Amino acid sequence: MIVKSRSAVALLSLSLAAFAFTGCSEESNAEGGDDSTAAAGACAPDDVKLVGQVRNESNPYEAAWLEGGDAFAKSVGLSQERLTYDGDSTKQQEQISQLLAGDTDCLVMNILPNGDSDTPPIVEQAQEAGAFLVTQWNKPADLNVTDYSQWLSHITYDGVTSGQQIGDALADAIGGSGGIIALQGILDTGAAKDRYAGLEASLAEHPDVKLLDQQTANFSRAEALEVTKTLLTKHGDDIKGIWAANDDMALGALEALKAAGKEGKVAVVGIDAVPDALTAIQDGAMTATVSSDGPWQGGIGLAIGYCVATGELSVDDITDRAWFAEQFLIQQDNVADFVSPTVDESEYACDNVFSRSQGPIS
Amino acid sequence: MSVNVESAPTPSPSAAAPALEVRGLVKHYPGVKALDGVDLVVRPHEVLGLAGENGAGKSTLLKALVGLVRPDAGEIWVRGEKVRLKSVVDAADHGIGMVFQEQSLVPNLTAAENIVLGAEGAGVRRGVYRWDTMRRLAQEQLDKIGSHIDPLARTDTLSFADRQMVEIAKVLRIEERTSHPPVIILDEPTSVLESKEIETLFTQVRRLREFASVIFVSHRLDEVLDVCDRVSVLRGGQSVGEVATAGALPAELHRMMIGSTGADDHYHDTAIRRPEQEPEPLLSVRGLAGKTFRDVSFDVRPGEILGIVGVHGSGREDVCRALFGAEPTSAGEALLDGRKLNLSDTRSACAAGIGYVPAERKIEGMVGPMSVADNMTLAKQKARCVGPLVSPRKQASLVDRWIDRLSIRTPQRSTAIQRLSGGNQQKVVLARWLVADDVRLLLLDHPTRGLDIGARSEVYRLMRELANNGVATVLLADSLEEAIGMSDRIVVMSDGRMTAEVGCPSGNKPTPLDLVKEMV
Amino acid sequence: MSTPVITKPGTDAAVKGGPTLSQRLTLFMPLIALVALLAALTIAEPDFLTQRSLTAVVRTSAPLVVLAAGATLVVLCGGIDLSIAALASLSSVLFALWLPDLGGLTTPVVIAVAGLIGALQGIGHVLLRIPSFIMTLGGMSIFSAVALVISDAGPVRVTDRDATKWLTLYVAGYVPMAFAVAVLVITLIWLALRLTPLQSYLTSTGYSEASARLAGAPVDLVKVLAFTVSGACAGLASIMLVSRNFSGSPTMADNLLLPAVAAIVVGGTAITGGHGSLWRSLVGALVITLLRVGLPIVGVPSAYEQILYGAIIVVAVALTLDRSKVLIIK
Amino acid sequence: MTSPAEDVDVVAARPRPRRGVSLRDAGPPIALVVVFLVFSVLSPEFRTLGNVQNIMDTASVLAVVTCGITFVLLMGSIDLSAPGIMGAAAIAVALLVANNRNDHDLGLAGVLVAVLLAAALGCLSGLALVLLKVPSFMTTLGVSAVGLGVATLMFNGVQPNISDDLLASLAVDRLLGFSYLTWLAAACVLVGYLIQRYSRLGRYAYAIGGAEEVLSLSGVKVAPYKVAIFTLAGAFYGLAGVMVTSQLSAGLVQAGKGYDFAAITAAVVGGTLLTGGRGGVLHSAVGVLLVTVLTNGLVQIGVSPYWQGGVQGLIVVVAVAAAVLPQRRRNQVVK
Repeated sequence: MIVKSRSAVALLSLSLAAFAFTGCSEESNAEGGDDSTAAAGACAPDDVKLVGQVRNESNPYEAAWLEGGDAFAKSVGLSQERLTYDGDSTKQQEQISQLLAGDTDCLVMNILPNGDSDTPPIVEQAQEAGAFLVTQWNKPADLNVTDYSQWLSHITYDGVTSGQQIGDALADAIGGSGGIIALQGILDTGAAKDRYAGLEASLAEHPDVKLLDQQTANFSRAEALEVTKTLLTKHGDDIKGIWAANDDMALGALEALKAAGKEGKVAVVGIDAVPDALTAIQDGAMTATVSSDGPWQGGIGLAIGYCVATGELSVDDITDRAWFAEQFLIQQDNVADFVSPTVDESEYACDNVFSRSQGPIS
Repeated sequence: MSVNVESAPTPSPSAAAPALEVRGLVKHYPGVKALDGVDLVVRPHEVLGLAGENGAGKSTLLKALVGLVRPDAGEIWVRGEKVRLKSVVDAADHGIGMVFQEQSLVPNLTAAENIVLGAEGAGVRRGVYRWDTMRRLAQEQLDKIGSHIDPLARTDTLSFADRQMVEIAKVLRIEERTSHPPVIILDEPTSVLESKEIETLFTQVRRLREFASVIFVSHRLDEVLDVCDRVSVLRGGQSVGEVATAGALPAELHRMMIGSTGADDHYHDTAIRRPEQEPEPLLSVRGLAGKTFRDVSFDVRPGEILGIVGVHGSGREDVCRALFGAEPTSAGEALLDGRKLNLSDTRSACAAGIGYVPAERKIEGMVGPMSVADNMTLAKQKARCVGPLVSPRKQASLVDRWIDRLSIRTPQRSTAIQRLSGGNQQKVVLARWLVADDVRLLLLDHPTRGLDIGARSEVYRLMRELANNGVATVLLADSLEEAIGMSDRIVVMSDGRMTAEVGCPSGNKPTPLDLVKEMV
Repeated sequence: MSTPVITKPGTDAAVKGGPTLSQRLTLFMPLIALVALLAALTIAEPDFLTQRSLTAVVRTSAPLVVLAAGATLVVLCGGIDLSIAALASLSSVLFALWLPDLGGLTTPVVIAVAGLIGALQGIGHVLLRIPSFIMTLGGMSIFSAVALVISDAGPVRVTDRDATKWLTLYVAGYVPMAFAVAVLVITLIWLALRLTPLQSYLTSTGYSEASARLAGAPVDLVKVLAFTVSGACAGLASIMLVSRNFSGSPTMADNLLLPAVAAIVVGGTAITGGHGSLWRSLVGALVITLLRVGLPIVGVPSAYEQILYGAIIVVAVALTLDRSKVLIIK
Repeated sequence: MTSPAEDVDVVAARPRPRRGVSLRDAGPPIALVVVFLVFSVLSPEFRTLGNVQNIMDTASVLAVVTCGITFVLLMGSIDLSAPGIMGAAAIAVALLVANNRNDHDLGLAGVLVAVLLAAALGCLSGLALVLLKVPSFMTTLGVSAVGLGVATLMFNGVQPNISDDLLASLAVDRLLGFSYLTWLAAACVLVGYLIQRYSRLGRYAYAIGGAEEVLSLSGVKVAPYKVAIFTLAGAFYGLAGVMVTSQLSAGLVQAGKGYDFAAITAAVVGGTLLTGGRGGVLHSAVGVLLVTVLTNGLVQIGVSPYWQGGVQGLIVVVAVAAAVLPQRRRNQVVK
C-alpha cells in the first residue's frame, strides 16, 4: 500500500513539474532578462517591464482592465505581466515586495490598491526600489503624489460627482419623492466613501427622497442579493429605489427584486458601466450608471509609466499628478454609445496621455 | 457458498474427519516464541476447551485460526483439506468464526446491521437497505441462540451480555458461507459476564453443539470442565496434553497449565515472616463511594500486597482509579499516613507517592511512539532534572540503571516503547513509578495481562521485592489463582460493595472456591 | 528505601532498533520539498535565485512563520487552532488603536493581550471539554466581529512608524529583522521545550492523552499553555504585518489561516498530534510563501497558480507525512 | 430506539446513560423554536410571512452544502472543498446553459454536467485521502484551490450571464409561497436522509465514523466507500453552486465563498459530531435553520452586521458545550 502510494506520489509530482513548466513558459518571454542599470527616464523601450496588478481575474471589470493593459503593451511591442491578489491586502503587499526584489530599473507598475491603507506601503517600496508607479482608485487623502519622485500619477474618478449624478437620476426616476435604500461598497475604500458622500449631497437637494436604510455589501453581487432581500422584507413597498455604489451590487439587487416579483417597480442605479449593467439599462431594468473605463485604466497607467521610463515624458512636466478621469452619466438615451468601449491608440501617445484628465483631485 | 438462509444446517457428510485440525503450528514474535509447535483437533459437534495461563499462546493460536496471524510454520486442516487462512473473511469462507474477547461491533449501528455486516446478502439490494429483510436475517440468527433482543436496537444501548449475543449471532452467519457445520471460537466469553449471564451463555454453547463445533477458551477451569467435552491445554506455546472433562478436576488441569503443583510457589512467595505486631496502615480507605461502587473501606499496610477480586461490574477497577484520582468519588475519603488524599486529580496522587499501572497498557499505560527513556521518566520528571532543566546525562544513567535492574530487553533507551514486547513494555511502565525511589503505594490493575510466563514471573518477583522494601500494593489480579498466590490479604467485591475480607498468608491460602462464594 | 534488583533474565529477547531508511528520508522531506520548489521556480525564472529576491521571500514569510510556529504547539498536543488569523487581525487593530496612548509599551501589551485571549480559549477547551476545532472556530468569528466593531470595519492608520521601524531593519545587512525575530522566537520556544519536561508532557499529550494523564502529566496545563503561546504568536505576527502596512485592519491576517495550517502540515507535523516540531513548521511556512508569492512572480497565470498551489500542498503532505507515527488517517 | 424485547435487567445494565444522547438530539430543535419565538416577540418584521419565506430562501443553498458535508463529518473526516467546488460548478453551469458567452443551451443536461464535474472534484479529494494517505483536512483544502483555479480558467474574464428560463425561474417562481430553490433544498435534505438511512453507503459512513477497524475486520473494504462519500459530498456542493448561479443568474467564481466553515458550523450546531458516527442530515438541516434564523433575526432587530458573525460563533460554542457537558467523564480525551 505504502509502495503504491509512494509511486503514486512520484507520478503526481512528475506531472506537476511538467505542468509548472507549461504554466511558466507562457510568461518567461515577458521578462527582459538583462541587468542593465539604466538610470530612471533613460530606459531602452525593450528594457521596460510592464506589470499590471488587480484584485482578481474573476471579475469582469478588472479582467477588462488587464486586457487593456495587454493591448497597450502589444502596441509598444512589449507584454504585460499580470498579477492578481484575490482582494487580499497581505498577498498584494507580498507580491509587490517580491516584485521589487527583482530587476526594478525599468519596472513600470500600474496598480489597483486593495484599499486606501494599502497604498502607502506600495508607494514607499516603489520609491525605494526606483520603479515607476501609477496607482488608481484608492489612496489616503493626505498622501501627496508630489512627495514621491517615482509615484508618477494617481488616477481616479470623481466618486462624489458620480455618486451624486446617479443619486439625482434615481430621484428623478422615482418622481422626486419616496424611500430608497443604499448599498455601500467596501467601507475602507476611497471610492465607497466618496460615492456615498455624493449620495448624501444628492439627498440634500431632494428633501422628499428618504434614505430608509443603508448597509454594506462589499461591492459583491452575492452579498448585495442577500442584503437587498432582507431590506425588502424589512421595508416592503416603502422602497421605491435602490442606490448601489457599484454595478455588481446593483445587479445583485436586481436579482433580489426579480425574486420578490418587484422587477421594474423599483428603480436601481449603479456605477462602473460593466457590460451587464449596460444591457440592463437597455432593457430598462436599471435606471442609470456612470462610466468608468476599465480597458483604458489598464492601458493608461502603463502608458504614463512607459513614457516616463523611456524619457519621452518628464515627471516635472506633469501638471496634475493626482487627477480625475473623465466620466459620463449613462442612461437609456445614451447607453448605446458606451456598449462597446473603445480606446483610441492616440490616447496612449506620450504627449496625449492626460487627454481624459478633468483636473486635479481636490 | 450457499447464501440460502432458510435451510436448517445439515451435518456435513465428512463428519468423520475432524472439523478442524492444527499440526505443529509455530509463530515467532520479536523476543517471544508465541507458538512452538501446537497441535489441536476439533471434532464435529463437540465443544473443545482450550486452557492455558496468560501467554501460553492461546490468543495467538486463535488469531491464526481466523487468519489474523500468519503462522511461521505448521499446517491448518479443515475437514481433511489443508488451508491457508489469509483473512477473517477467508477463515469465514472455510466455516471458522470467532467471538472476539474485546468486542468487535460497531457501536452506533443497529444489532441487525452488525450481525450481517460485510455479508448483508439479501438485506441489501443494489446498495439499498431493506430493513425488514435485514431484521429478518438478524432475527433468524438471534433465534438460533434464542436471544430476545430487538435487532433494530442500536448496539451501544445494549448490555454487555446482549452485545455478546449479537457477536455470537454475527459469527453464526458464516454458516451461509459453507455447507458444513462451522467452527465457532469463543475467546474468554465469560470473563466479563455475571453468573446469571454465564448460565445463559452456557445454554447457548450447548445449543451450538447441535450444529457446530465450538472452541471454548476461559480462565475459569470449573467452567471449562462444566461446558466442554474435552480440554486441550497449552503451556509456553506448546500443547501439553488433553483431558476428557468427564470426572476431571480443576486441580489437575491447573497442574498441566502451570506445569507444577499448587499455586503458591509459582508466584515466588519468598515466605518472608512479617513482624508479629502489624505496622500502622499506610493507606486507609473509609466509606469511599463513586458511580459504580459504594461504602468501600479497607487498609493497606507498608509491605503488604492487598488483592481485590470480583467479577466484571464489581467496581474494583473503578475503586483503583478513584484512589489515583482518575475516577470521581461522591463520598468517603482515603488517608495516606493519616493525611487525607486529594482524589480530584492524578497529579496530587503522583505527588503523594502513589503509582498506578492501568490494565489497558497500550491505550492508557504507555505512550507508544515515545522512547523507552521518556516513557520511564514521564511521571517522575524531577528524577531526570537538575533544577528546572532536564539533564540528558542524568536521564541516561538513570534509565540505563533501571533497564539493567529490571533486565528490560530494548535495543537502545531511545527506542520507541511500542517496538518492545509486552513484558518489557510493562516493566517500563512499572519502572516509571520506581525511578524516583519515592513510590509508597502501587495500584496494579491487571499488571500481567497479556504477558508470557517469563515476563509474568519477573513482574511477580518485582512485586515481591517492592513489598519487601515496604511498598504497599493494591493488586487487581488477572486470575483468582494469581490473586491468591500474590496477596497477603484479599478483599472481595461484588456489585460495587465489599462482601468479604480474607486473610491470605503464605502457607495458609484460601482456595478459589472460597472466594467465588463471596463474589457472586 | 533501597531498590529491588532482578537477577533472573526474562524470556524476552531484544528487538532490533534504529529508524529505517524511508523514515530517515521522510525526516528531511520538508527540506527536500523546499529545495525542489526553489529549483523549479529558478528554472522557470532565473532571476528568482538572487540574494535580493530570496531576502524578500524570507521577509515576506516572517508573519506566516510566527503564526504557524505558535499553532504548531496546539497541533502537537492533538488540537487545532483556527483562531490565529482572526486573532492576529484583531491584534493589529488593537495595536493601531493603542499606539498613540501606550507608545513603546504597545508591542508587549498587544502580545500579552493576544496571549491572554489564547489562554482563555485554552481554558474553555479543557474546562468545558469543547473540541478545540469548535472552540477556536467560535473564537475566530468572535474575534473578527470584535475587530470589525472596534475598528468600525475600516483600517486604522499607524502614523507613528518608529514603533514598528525596528522590524523593517536588517541584521548583518542581509537578514530581515522580522525573519530573525521569527527564528529567535522559534529557537526560544524550542529550547524551553527541550530543556524542560515540557517536551515530554507535550508529546505524550499529543500521542496518548490518556496515558499522559495517568502518568500524572499536567495535560490541561500543557494545553492551556499551548493555546497561550499560539495566541501570543498571533499577536507578534500582527505587529509584523502592521510594520509592513503602516496600518491595522480587521481583516488584515484573515487570509493567513489556511496557509498557516498548510505550513504546519506540509512541514510534516502530524495533524493528529504528538509528532512534529516548530522547525518543520518554519520550513513549511517557507514552502507555502514560495507558493503564494513565487508562482505569480515567475509568471504562472492566476488560474494555474491556484491549481498548482492546491496540487502541490497535497503532494507535499503526502511526501512529508511520516505514516509510521500516524495511526488512522481521517 | 428502545425496543420492547429488551428485558428489565438488561436495561439496568446499560453501559451509558442515554440522557446525553437524547439531549443532543432534542436540543437543537428546541433551541430553534425558542430563538424563533424570541425574535418574533422582539421584531414585528421578523414574524411576517415574507420574512419566513426570505429565511427559507436564504437557507436553501447552505442547506444543500451542509447535506454534503454531513456525510463527510459522519465518517469523522473534514471537508473544506466547498468554496472551490461550488465556484467551478457555478461557472460550468453558467457556460453550459443558455448564456451570453457561448451558444450552448443544454438546459438540464448542463446542470447535470456541472454536478458531475463537482462530483469528480469531490472524488479527487477522496482518492488523495485513501491513495496518498493525506488527511482530508489537506486534500480538501487542496481540491478547493484546484476548483477555484478551474473556475477562473473557465471564467476567462467575461461574466457568464444565464438566460436559461428554467434556471432563472428556479430562484424567482414560487410554489406554496416558497421559491423552487427552497423546495429543491428540501428535496436534497430528504434525499440525503434516505441515503443516510437506507443506503449501504450512508450506513457505512456511520460505521466508518463509529468503528472503522471493525468494518475491515468484517471483511468490508473501507476505501471505496470513503471515496464515494467525498464524491457524493462534491455532487451536493455542485448542486449548491448551480443554485447560487440561478439566484444571481450569473456564474461567479466566488459562488461558494465562506460556505465551508458556515456548513461545518451549521452541522455541528445541529448535533453532528466532528468525531464522526453521530448526528445526520436531519440534525444538520435543523442546524442550518438555526443559524439562518439567527442571522436574519439579528438584522431584523437591527444588530450591527459586524456583530452577527460573533453571535454565531458564540452559539456554536454554547451549543456544543451544552451537548457535551452532560456526559463529560474524568480522564476523557477531548481533541
